[in-house]
Amino acid sequence: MTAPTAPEPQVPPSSVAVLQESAGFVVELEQFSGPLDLLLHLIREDEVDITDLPIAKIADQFLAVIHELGLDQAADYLEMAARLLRIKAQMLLPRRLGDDEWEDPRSELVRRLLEYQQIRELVAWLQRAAARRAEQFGRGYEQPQPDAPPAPLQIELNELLAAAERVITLIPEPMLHRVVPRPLDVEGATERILALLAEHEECGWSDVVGLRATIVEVLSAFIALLELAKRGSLTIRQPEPFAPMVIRRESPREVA
Amino acid sequence: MNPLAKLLEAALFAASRPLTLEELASLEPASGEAAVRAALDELCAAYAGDDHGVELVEIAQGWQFLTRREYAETIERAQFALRPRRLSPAALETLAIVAYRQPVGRLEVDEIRGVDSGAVIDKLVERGLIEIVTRGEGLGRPLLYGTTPQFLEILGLKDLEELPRLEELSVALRPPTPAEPE
Amino acid sequence: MNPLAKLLEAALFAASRPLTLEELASLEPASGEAAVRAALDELCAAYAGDDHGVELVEIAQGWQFLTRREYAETIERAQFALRPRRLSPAALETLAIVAYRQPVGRLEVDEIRGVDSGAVIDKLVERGLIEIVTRGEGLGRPLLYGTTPQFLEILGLKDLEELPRLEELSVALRPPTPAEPE
Repeated sequence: MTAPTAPEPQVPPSSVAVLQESAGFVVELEQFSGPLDLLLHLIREDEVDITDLPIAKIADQFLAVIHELGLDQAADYLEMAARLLRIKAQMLLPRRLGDDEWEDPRSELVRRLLEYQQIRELVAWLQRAAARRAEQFGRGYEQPQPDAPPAPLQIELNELLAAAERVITLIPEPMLHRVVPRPLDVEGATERILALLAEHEECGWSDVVGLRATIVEVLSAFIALLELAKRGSLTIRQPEPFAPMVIRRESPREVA
Repeated sequence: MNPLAKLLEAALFAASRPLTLEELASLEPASGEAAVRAALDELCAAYAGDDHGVELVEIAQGWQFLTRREYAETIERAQFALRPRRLSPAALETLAIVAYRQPVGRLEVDEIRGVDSGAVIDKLVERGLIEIVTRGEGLGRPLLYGTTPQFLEILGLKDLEELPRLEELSVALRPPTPAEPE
Repeated sequence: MNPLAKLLEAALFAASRPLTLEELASLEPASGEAAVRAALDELCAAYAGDDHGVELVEIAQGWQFLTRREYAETIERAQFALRPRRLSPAALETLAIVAYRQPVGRLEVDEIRGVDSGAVIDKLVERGLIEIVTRGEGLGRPLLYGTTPQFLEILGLKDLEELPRLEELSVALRPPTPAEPE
């Protein structure tokens, strides 16, 4: 075999069943089909208005659930978590009275949730249709006679071309293997947080990311926080709804 | 029954999938489509009413003999026939998006579902429920997918027109409006 | 038809094999074998004579609906009984590599796909889509494969020239060239 030997991807040890697919990480989870599904679930459970989303509350619940389910390694869920935190932060920003320019930071998320909810309704419809169809049986499949001519073979040119393209991306050739590194700097953020906590027993979210954080910085810091919390280096809590997050140093414990 | 109707009956009985008008007409090319339509009507009438355990159903842009609903439970209990595999919620979500947005590319499906849908799409293609129908414009000319006749078949639909209109769904896709007090 | 005869009709239609008297009786245990026999007779009579394209036949110690002999040839020619086979993604990928790189050896296919493709290649040869066209130079003089006329026929191409040029694919399938600096 001459299969190219690629360096092992660095997968952080995790309790979740994370399968590495060619396209990225896919979490096999029966309960939720994705972060939007989980969000809708929380919204329904709380019986809150989707168009006037209590973002702080939902964000906290979302974080709690992905922690609990061990989904805090899954990119799709993490990305949503970061998005929620960002919206939450934006909602906290003071806005001038009568500011016509103000755009609700939740609107994009709400639009996506409504769209997704519609898809879920279609799913329910499709399920009903499939169940109804299953009440009728077609002619049972018959084993073809051994001497019967084989079934006609069907190949679409499109299929062949699609296969060619799939294959091209596999060619072990540097030019075609352009790997775009995720510009996250989790290590840097981890160091910053640890340095902060070395000096102060407690700090806030804004101490960690500063005032003009970019999305990448927010994401990096967030992942670093989750990771450190998981290791038991710190605890994150929010004293009351809408209150800023409090990050607190844990008594020095051996890191496993 | 006229001879053509009997031939259609035999062919529809033998097939384990719906046959299109075109396919049925190809059995006896000399007959012509009008004659095939007339024969189908006769056949339909012969199995309609209450006198048979099977009926001729228009489905997936074709025709198929199916057992009557009332016998579903009994036949299933006896396990003489195989039930089709169920689709996972992820697969159904992807199917719904492809059905309504076709032709649609993978990125758009990913975006609406909020998760990477590559593996699910591949599986649906493998099961013959969706297929590549064309290529999109723009960067990389992405592959665009659409539903197949088999998709209609497993849902028991005549054509895509039978899918509910989006306006009929209780949640309409619209810009968020301010919540009204109740 | 009496209700039991209709149930038997549905079950016999849906079953993929002949059903024995015992199996048929198990559908409605309350009826008893005599009633099942009577219902079978009624069903047989309904499809006997010259008025249907199918008939109920006693076969292999059981009962089965079969198309009448006179239609056998016509139906077989149409090949409706079987769904057209599609190639698996793995087979398509291999076929694509052979089509664009022919003559090409197994090792090269393995290398491009990153997996052992021996079994897939054998299957494609078996199906008449690719064939050994020559032997390569070098160690062991490996067998080199190319596509067959049947490959063109199935795709509806006149000749290999009709395959889209590599440049037309979004990323060209071509011999590796040195990476360009960006």
